[in-house]
Amino acid sequence: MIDLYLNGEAISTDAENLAALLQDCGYEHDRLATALNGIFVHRESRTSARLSPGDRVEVVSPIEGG
Amino acid sequence: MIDLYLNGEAISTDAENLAALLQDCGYEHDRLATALNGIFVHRESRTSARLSPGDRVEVVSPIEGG
Amino acid sequence: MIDLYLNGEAISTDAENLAALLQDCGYEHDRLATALNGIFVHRESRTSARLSPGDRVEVVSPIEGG
Amino acid sequence: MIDLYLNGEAISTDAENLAALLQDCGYEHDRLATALNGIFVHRESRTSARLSPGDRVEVVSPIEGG
Amino acid sequence: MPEFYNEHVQNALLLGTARYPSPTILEDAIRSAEVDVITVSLRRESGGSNAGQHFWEMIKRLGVRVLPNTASCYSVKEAVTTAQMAREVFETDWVKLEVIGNPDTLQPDVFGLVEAARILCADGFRVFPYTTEDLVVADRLLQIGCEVLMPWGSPIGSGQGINNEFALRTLRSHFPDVPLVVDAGIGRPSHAAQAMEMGFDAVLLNTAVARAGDPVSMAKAFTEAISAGRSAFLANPIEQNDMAEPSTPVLGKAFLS
Amino acid sequence: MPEFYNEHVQNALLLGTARYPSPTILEDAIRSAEVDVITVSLRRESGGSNAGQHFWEMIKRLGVRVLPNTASCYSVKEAVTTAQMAREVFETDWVKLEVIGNPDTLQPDVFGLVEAARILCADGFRVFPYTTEDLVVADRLLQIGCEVLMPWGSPIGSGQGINNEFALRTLRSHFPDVPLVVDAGIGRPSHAAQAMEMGFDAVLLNTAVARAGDPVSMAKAFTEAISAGRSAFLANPIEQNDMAEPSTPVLGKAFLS
Amino acid sequence: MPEFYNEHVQNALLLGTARYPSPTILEDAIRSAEVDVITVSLRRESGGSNAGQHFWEMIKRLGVRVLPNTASCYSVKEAVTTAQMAREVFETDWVKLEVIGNPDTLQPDVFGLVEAARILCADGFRVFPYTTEDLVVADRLLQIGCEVLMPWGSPIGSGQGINNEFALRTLRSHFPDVPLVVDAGIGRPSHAAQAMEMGFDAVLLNTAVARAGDPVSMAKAFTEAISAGRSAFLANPIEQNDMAEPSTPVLGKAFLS
Amino acid sequence: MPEFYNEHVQNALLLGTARYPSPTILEDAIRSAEVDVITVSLRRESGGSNAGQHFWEMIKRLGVRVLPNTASCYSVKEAVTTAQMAREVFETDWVKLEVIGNPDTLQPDVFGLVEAARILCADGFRVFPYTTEDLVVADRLLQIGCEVLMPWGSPIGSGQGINNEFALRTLRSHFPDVPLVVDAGIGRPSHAAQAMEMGFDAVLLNTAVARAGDPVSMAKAFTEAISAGRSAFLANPIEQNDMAEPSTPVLGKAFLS
Repeated sequence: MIDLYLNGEAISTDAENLAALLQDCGYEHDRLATALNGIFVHRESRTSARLSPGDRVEVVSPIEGG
Repeated sequence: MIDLYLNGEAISTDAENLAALLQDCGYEHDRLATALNGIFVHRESRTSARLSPGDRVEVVSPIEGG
Repeated sequence: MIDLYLNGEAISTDAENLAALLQDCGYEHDRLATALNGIFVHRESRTSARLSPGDRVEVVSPIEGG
Repeated sequence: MIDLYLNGEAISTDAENLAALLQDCGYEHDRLATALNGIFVHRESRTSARLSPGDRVEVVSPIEGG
Repeated sequence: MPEFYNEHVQNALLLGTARYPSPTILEDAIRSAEVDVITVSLRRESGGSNAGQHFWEMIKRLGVRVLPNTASCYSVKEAVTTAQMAREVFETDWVKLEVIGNPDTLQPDVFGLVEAARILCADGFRVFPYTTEDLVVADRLLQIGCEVLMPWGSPIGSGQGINNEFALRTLRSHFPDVPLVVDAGIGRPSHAAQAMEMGFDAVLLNTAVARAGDPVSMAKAFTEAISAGRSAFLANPIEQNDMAEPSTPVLGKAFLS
Repeated sequence: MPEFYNEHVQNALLLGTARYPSPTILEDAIRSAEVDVITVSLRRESGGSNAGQHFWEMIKRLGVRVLPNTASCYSVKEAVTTAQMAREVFETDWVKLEVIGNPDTLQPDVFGLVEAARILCADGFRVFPYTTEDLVVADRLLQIGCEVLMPWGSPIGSGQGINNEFALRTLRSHFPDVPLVVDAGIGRPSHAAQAMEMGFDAVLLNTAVARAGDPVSMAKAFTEAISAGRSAFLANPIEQNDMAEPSTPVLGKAFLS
Repeated sequence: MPEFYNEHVQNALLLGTARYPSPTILEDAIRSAEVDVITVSLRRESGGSNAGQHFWEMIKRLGVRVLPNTASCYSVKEAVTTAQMAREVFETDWVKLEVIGNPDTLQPDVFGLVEAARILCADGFRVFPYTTEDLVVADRLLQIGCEVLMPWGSPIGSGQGINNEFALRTLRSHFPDVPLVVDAGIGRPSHAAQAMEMGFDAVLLNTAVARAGDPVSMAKAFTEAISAGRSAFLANPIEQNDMAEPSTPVLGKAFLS
Repeated sequence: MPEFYNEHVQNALLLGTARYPSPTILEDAIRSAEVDVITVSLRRESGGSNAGQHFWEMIKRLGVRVLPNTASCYSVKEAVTTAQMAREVFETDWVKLEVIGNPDTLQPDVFGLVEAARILCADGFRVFPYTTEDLVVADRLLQIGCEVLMPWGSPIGSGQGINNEFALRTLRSHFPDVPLVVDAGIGRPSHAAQAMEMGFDAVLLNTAVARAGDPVSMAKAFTEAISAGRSAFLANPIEQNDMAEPSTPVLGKAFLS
């Protein structure tokens, strides 16, 4: 189990990489983008993005904006 | 012959009234209005508007305006 | 006794003219001007300004102004 | 003889340093500041500031300014 | 859309017809901007001339309403006689009443204006007085029978726009139910939009269109801007404030530092 | 119509999508105003949520172009990462680059802006920088690869309009061939028309529409006003002058005194 | 220094005397600002009261000139009678003629103003009419005997400053030889300086001093600003221009790159 | 009176010394306006010339403080070297730091400005940066050691006054304890008074005095106006309001109809 932050909330996860994390956390659509510790992670790089304790993961999707 | 002013120009005329003056001076259409000595003369009053020496007759018609 | 209005207030007076009224009413200085029924009454005309019932007398003096 | 630029004008001089150059060129007062090739040279460093061919020497003094 | 003396008007741009490069351009401008009311005037006609008749035919062809003016009249008598002649020629009792008080500013002589308006209202005219931003004068004009007011924005033909916004706002708030037209001084569509946003009912202009490089295109631009300003007034615009307010929501923003 | 990075845009009103009373009203506003480019943003999405997907579907349904922003980013790193995420999600290399320098004015941090723009231009982005009216900053942004500039009119959401007209005119005249967009601070259609009359290519706004009493009607009003302002710019408006000029010809006036 | 009806005045700040925190502060303000002309008014006095007498003694003690007003008069008759009473009480034929037309704006009723001015001029008064910026009204007032004009800047007590600069400039240029005083609406010394820079001869104000936090200091500030504005007008200020001009000479600049 | 880097200054008018009709007029202007700080510059001196020495003697004779500028410097290096030369010649570590970014507007290059300021502050200079109204730039300058800020009003020598009042007010409110000087663009005393009323600590100008018809008189006018503006700021001016407020009390008014 890894303790990390997903969108600012502390969670524990079995996922070893970003792709697995998204799946485990129930993300159903893929109109998403991800960042790991403030660095953008391409969609195709999520599997190779290994997670470590204390990581800060951000998952964002479209919203209205000005 | 009466000497009077038509639209500011001195003319001599045989016409005894405003209606006759218009006819004599070659006004062909009647999209016109008239004033005698600064007073408006209705279309139907032109015949009864007798002319006197020195009269100032104004004959106007439509033009662009702001 | 005459019933009249002095500066908008109803009073009864024995005074027969404006000068007498001022005296009766206790005006002590003469940095004053007077009007009777909306008409200015010169200082020197106050004695000849006879009072009648219902008269509106105004007595004014200096004040700050903009 | 060294060929250099004094205030933008080409001159030839026997002076070996900045202090000597100022003296040779007739500067009479010392309400002056100097720069050599765009770098400020303190008053007390002028003697040690050796001149080389092509050097750009600037000598400035007070003027009105906004 | 504005209503003047119980007549509905289809376009809040009232357009002057003078100073265009050609009659064709004037006609194109009126058509393409879908103008409903044009201002017109009178001038001396010589015997044998058909100038006035031709202009009249253009008006008929366009099917527009006319608002005759009393331009260049400096006295009450001139203005009244001109209005009477205009009523006969143009077959309307509408009149844009101008009593000019100064040749440099072409501003209203408010004394003559009120007097002429009184005479014309009593004579059955429906007077559109070209007036200043003066609230007290406005009140007089309403009392003597005017049901529309046309305060100036700035001097005729100057293109300065609205010189005294405060005074025009004051007029609007004192007479919420009176049709108010900004007449004169408008230079650009943004000026006209501003007037409409302030709650004015219409804008009357001439030079800004006629003397533009492309009058047809400019006329359309004014129609659009006036429509925009009116819609904005009705749509309840935001208030100005001193501080910024984020438009994009801050809540849920990713933390990326 | 404006062209940004070789793409023609059908409406010079670029519209923000935040702060509307409801998604339906937003959608109606975009449709009725015939908006072609909307700004959008990103926020944290929870597992199981479909919020982002729904918004994306609305975009697809509308068929509009999107300009993702980096709103609320105060550092270069945040802005760059946000831009990269936005490129993936919105499938566009356009980005409205905001690097904010102050929470009260929400104004650009021009130092961070230039640095972030440099990184993003080098990374293939087509950067629309939200900047100030500073000519020297503008010049830097152009030198590092920006082909559009978006100076502010006044603080975001303030509705003050154009606070420094002189500076914006200066920008326009120094960069006659660069697409310039007034972004932020516009409150009313007349402000937008004014910007276009000054020769700006487009106007970007959000709050003035979203927080109006009737956003749908207000959006249309802005489209009209912006079109009017553009037409006026192209039609060569009259110059302002101090003296009045009669619109109605004085020659031929009847003498009636 | 201005001259009114052949009397030289030592300070172009004409100061109102109402609304001060105390008579002492009023007196200090007048003294410290070296005011030469103050405006005063009349009110009902009860028998036995000495209020009017005390105020009169203050005036005598200060040695200032008084300009009595007809404040709050809405009719010609009221204004005329008030002027006549003031002449007797204050022993001056100067009168600041106010005929008010609206209680919200406290603006002049120009119709009543002209009528009252005609009566008072004929009766030997030296009338200082509180008027609008209307050029035609101004001309009437001059024709009937006024030798000074006092157009408003903005509504009394509003502190808005000069709302219609163009109109006031027009007045100044049409009547180069008539003493012109901006009366009402001035809020800050910069407003007063601006009026003087435009060539006005004096400024009359009250609220901006009386209701300031420190009236004595503010009165002095106005005296200074008015003096500055007058000096600037006489010293021929530079024209505005669009381009920058280096103040420090570029010739002779060291080459340091 | 303002305080810069712990030095009290006797006059909030900082005066430029260039472009006067003659040295005598310059000297008279400084004296009669009781100026305490003047700006000065450097230029190439030829051998045998005494121009610089004479100007220096005038400075000594006047007993004023000098603030040397780096006018016309477009690069950091030039500005730094110029500042170093000025320190030696003028025997002061004060420097008005100008790093110019554009020859038409003569506006600051804020990038170069911050870099040069950092170098000079570290080298012991007391930097007076000529900057824009940009709040974020201002914040940087303060962080790197500047203890005064000198934002422009409008382009140097343009006489336009304060082009972006909102931004300058924002600066003032964000940095309540930092001495702020409006530098450049001031044309008339009313502009300077306005800046002081906004709470600025001083005004720096040159062309408005030097190129006036009568520079000596204009210099004094600026001193007065600046003093007036400062006093007004401290005396708590009235707020603007939309409605009129009678200055003369209505209570006790005689009833005369």
